[in-house]
Amino acid sequence: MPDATQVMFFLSAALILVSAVLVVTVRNLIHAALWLIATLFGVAMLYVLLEAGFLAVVQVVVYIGAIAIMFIFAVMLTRRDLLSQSPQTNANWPVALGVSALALVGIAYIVRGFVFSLERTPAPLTGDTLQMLGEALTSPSLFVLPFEVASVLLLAALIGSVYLAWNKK
Amino acid sequence: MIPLSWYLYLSAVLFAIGLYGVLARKNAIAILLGIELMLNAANINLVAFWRYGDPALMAGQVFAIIVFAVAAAEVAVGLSLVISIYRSRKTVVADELDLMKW
Amino acid sequence: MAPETLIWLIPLPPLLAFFLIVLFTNKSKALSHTIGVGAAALSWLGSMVIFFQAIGVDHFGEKIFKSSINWLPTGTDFLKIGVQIDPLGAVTLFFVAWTIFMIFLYSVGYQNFGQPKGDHDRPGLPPHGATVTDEHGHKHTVLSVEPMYSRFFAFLALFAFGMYVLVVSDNLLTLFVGWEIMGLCSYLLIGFWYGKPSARNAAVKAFMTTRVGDVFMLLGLALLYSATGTLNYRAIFYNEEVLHSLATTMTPVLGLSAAGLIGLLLFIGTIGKSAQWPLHVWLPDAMEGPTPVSAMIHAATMVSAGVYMVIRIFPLVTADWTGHGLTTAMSVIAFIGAFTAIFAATIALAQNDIKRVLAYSTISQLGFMIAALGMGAYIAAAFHLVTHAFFKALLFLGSGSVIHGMEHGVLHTGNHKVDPQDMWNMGGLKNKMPITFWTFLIGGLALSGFPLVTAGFWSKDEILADAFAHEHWTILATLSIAALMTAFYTMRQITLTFLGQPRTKEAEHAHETPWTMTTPLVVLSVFAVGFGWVGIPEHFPGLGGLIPNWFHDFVGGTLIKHPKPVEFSWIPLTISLVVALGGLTLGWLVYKDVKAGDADPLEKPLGFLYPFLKNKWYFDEFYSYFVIKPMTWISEVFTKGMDQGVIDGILHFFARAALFIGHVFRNYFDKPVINELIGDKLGAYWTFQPAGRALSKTQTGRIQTYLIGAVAVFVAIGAALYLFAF
Amino acid sequence: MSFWNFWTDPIGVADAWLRGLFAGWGMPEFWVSLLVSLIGIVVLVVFALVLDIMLVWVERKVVARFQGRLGPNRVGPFGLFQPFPDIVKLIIKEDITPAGADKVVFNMAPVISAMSVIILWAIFPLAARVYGTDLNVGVLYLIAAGAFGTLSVIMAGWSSNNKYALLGAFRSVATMISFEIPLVVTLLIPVVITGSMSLKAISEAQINSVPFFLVAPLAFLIFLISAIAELGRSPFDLNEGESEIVSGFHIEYSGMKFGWFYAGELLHSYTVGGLMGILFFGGWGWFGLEKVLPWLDTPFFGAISVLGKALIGYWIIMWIKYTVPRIRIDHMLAFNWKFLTPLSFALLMVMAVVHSLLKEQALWIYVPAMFLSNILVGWVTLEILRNNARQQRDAVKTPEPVAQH
Repeated sequence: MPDATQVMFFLSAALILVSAVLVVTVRNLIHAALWLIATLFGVAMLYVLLEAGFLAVVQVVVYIGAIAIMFIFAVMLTRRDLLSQSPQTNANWPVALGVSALALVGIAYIVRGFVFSLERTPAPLTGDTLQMLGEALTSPSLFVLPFEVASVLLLAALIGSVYLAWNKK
Repeated sequence: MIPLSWYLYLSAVLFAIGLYGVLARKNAIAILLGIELMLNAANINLVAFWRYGDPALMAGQVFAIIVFAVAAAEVAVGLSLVISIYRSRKTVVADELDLMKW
Repeated sequence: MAPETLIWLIPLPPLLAFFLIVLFTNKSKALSHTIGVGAAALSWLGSMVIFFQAIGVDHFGEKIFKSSINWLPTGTDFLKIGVQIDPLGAVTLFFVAWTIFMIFLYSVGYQNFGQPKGDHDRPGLPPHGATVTDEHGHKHTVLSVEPMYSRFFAFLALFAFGMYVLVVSDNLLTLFVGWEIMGLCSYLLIGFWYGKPSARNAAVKAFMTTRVGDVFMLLGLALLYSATGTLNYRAIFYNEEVLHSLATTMTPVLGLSAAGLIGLLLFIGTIGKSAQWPLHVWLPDAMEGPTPVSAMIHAATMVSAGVYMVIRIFPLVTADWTGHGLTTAMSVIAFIGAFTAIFAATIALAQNDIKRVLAYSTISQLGFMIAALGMGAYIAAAFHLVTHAFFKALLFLGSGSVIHGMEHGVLHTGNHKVDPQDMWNMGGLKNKMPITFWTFLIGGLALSGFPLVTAGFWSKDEILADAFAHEHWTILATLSIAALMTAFYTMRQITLTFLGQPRTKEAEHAHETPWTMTTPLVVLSVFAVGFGWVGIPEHFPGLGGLIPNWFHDFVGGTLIKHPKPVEFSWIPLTISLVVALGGLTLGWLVYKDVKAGDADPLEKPLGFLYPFLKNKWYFDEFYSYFVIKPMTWISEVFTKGMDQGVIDGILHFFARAALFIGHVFRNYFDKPVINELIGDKLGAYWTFQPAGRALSKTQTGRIQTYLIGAVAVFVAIGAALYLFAF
Repeated sequence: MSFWNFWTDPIGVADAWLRGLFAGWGMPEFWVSLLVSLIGIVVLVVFALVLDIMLVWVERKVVARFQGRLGPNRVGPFGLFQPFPDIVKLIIKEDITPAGADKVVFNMAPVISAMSVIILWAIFPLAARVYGTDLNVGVLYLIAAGAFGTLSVIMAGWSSNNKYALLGAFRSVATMISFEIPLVVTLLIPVVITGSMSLKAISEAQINSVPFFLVAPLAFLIFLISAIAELGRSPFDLNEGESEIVSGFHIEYSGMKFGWFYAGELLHSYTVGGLMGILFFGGWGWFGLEKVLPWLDTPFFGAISVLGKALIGYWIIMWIKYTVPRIRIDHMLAFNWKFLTPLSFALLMVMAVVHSLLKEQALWIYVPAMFLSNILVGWVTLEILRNNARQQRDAVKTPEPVAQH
């Protein structure tokens, strides 16, 4: 008899996997993007289960509020291909399927033989993880450098994408 | 309780699905969608290891946040590439973008 | 906020102002000077807070404000840098903050803010005036605004940053950093009007000359660090053990002790920075810069920094000094100081440029301080440093005001041949520029040591009294004569500039300057009078004891052994009264009746000495002939013979050799073997082309095909590694 | 916990009572928790929706007064029951799905739209112990809920198969995504001051010190402006723009589906008013009055305070809506990217610095200093704007000579 968290895990796993499969298979790209949102929402649920509430909310804000919307925009801006009736997969799709399956088998094989104890249960959380996260991100002895690098990356992406998408008349 | 392996297997499957999307879809935007799935699979792993490892070490969550930033940057640049390609070639089908052959 | 934190923050506003102005507000004059003056005001405020907190602490010398951080890792330990304010630092901070703030304010008026743009003004040249039309249709020529106004404030701010760093630092290394920042700024500011060749040359001269001193100072720092392992003031100068061991270690150089050698090396830095003989030549030329710069660099702050450092290292120079006689290092210092004092005073007698007189007087007064330090009069030197900074800044700003007023006259008449800085073109400005006159008079009297009321009297008297009490007769005589000359040339200057009748039309049309320029004059003149009263000797007849000799007690706390005040004696007092009043009277008598076109009344009685003095003892010519010419000759020899002959010759040889080898390979290997044998005879061409054609089919140009291959290979490698390697 | 504590802790008492009741029926603990939570959710949603019904009346009445009319006055006293006929009308209207529409997405959009607003009430603290849940990432949760609002708009616009709807959706999404940035940044200011992202902690911090509109008035102004843009209300109602795109993304909706959008918008406006009250005007406090009159410090009066502040906020938003004309889309986006966003970043930095410098000082130093730093940032901004405007004017005044070549 699964307990409550296991039920929640199965629900979100089902949501993630079903919608992920739909993301890569549906013909209509808008639908694919909407299914992506469902997948990402499922991942956010997983974060809640993992007691990473901040990441869950950020997942919703960043992915659903920004990234998915940008996908939908991009799909609409490149509408011509949306209307074509030809298949949405390329000629190599059986090979791709095979390679992905192979990769899955490989990863699963590695996970099975993993040195980390797979049946371990999480330790209870001590302290305010949100505060700890904030301190970790801004403490010079921990992760302030990666954090700054990430912000530089975002700035570069901002400038780069504006430049790329600029309609030079 | 949920064992760690469940998360790892789930993320492996999600990763494989994303990989299939990247390799098989025709539309460049759909390829980017596949990449998002793969990034999320990685993130699930990171957060799960944080939770099941030592929660006092925030490295897992920090890495997940950096992956968010990378994903946002990747989508922004990727989509603007797609749009600027569309503008000049009137297509976003990856197979037709084969100027570099021979 | 804790005082320690505040001290760290004091130098910051000017630095921020520098970057803000340079990077952002260069276009807006109003914004630039708001930021500049605002930064100076913030630092001023911080300095005042620190100063008043410092004087509120009993026995402050033992409980100074200090704070330090690790800076450079040196193996196991860290080189620390930090800030500290001790009694000496506090009074220095006081006068530095006041003068810097006033000079910033003054600059707004001096660079003609609010005036129209000039007709032909170009960046790099002083403004030439602008033509405006009033409501009646008359055309006037008025002063025009400086074209590089913002840049000026940026440089001033950077300069202020350097000075504050120097004052608040707690070790000789950061002092040196501030010192060099100021060196750079002085170069930039002297050459501010870089369109003028004279300004360019003066800037280079100032930079090179002070560099000579700085090299020796750096040597001294290195020697001190290797001897003690630290450069911290407290750790060296407030530590009897260290001082004693330095004083007893002998060095192979001239039989000096380590303390003496280090002290002298550092003192050479001061000779450069404070323009002491023989490195004094740059300071008079530096008058090419705008007048606030002269006031700031060459009176109030930078040259004072040199003296400040000697005061700092005083315990080192006097280590193991018994109080009788002089150590070798002290005698050198005293000799250079006293000689400079009289030497510069003689030159000042024969100068006509209003600012040059002041420049030589600065050199002379700095000589007074150095001489005082050389004979162990610590407090007197510090006291004269502070009072001199106030009244010399006042005099420079006053002279700037005069020049400004004269420029007004020059623009009015349109006769640009009249030099607005030449005192012989002035006269009678008393009525035209009353505020400038009265404040200048106060400054001049303070400089000559007018008895009882002025600050200069009390500080100069203290130096003479010290010389008398310790029986340094030569120094006493030298300094007394120098003081007499000081009073004389000061009065000469005041009489020629302000009294009598105008000697030119331009002087008749001179005009009082705006409030931004007169306010600093008034403020500084208050200090030029009042600051003397904090250091009146206790046994002075009549006045002594009315106000406690606060300065002595407070600044004396900087040293471990508090110096004792000297016994009061009538003799030095009489000397200083006689030289001050005598010099002033003599000056007035000689110059009161000078008419336009008259020669200098000194010219006849001095005979051949007059041109000798006017040409500054021919020092520039001497250096040019004995230093610069040989240097140029050596450089030329090295360029022609060494660089172009030997070094270039070697390089050319290599180039030729490489060409030769390439030629051999090409003709005897590549052509016959590769091209003909393998390529044509063996038929590589016919094999490779079809193979390339066939293989190029795999290059579809489709990203996903490549990706599949890449992932497949990756999975394969992973599997192989996992199965076989682990 | 006795029943008599109901006056001071109504939620706690109700919770204990229900748990006791269900446990008495022999239910396992897990199902009890689930059931109680579900009941709580239903109560909260019903409360929000009933409120929404009354808001229809408020909106109609207020707009009428702004336009010099009387507004609804026939059904019930002062027309109070007017919303019910409105609802009946919406429900019995024909439900049209346009041809070529993407049916599933089309029908999902109004649901997500209403949901994005209602879920905000989950973290809405009405009093010290009256709230749905106290999230430690509450402020971010508000943004996340807004993300669903954006999503619903684009779903509605795309699935309608109507070019006006799509245009409206584009405009609307562009606005919402852009104005989200100053909104988030200004939301961070109370977070920085409080040191917590929980709405409850932010309210308590204000009750213990002073309301944050005294500490950060400029932040409040920016929040107000960007929240109005986020709501898509006038002067930022480009998504509707009746004259250009005939009411934008919900043009194809009719009946109750349209009703959901409409109700969602009203409730959202009211909720934003409430958020202003919670983030900047002291939450359930009475501006210090509750220290004098202790009976004000009870959940009932706390809720009155919050809801009243929300009503005032709502009224301000209506006031702006019915008096200010619409702005052009490029002006609006330029206003955000070139003005509000940099301003809000500058403000955040200045306030964070001032806060960290002065947070240990007494309140009478801290509050004026923060207030003055706000005023200073605002003044500098105005000066820069004025300078800029003058340069533009001068450029117009002295036109470049044309016939030079």
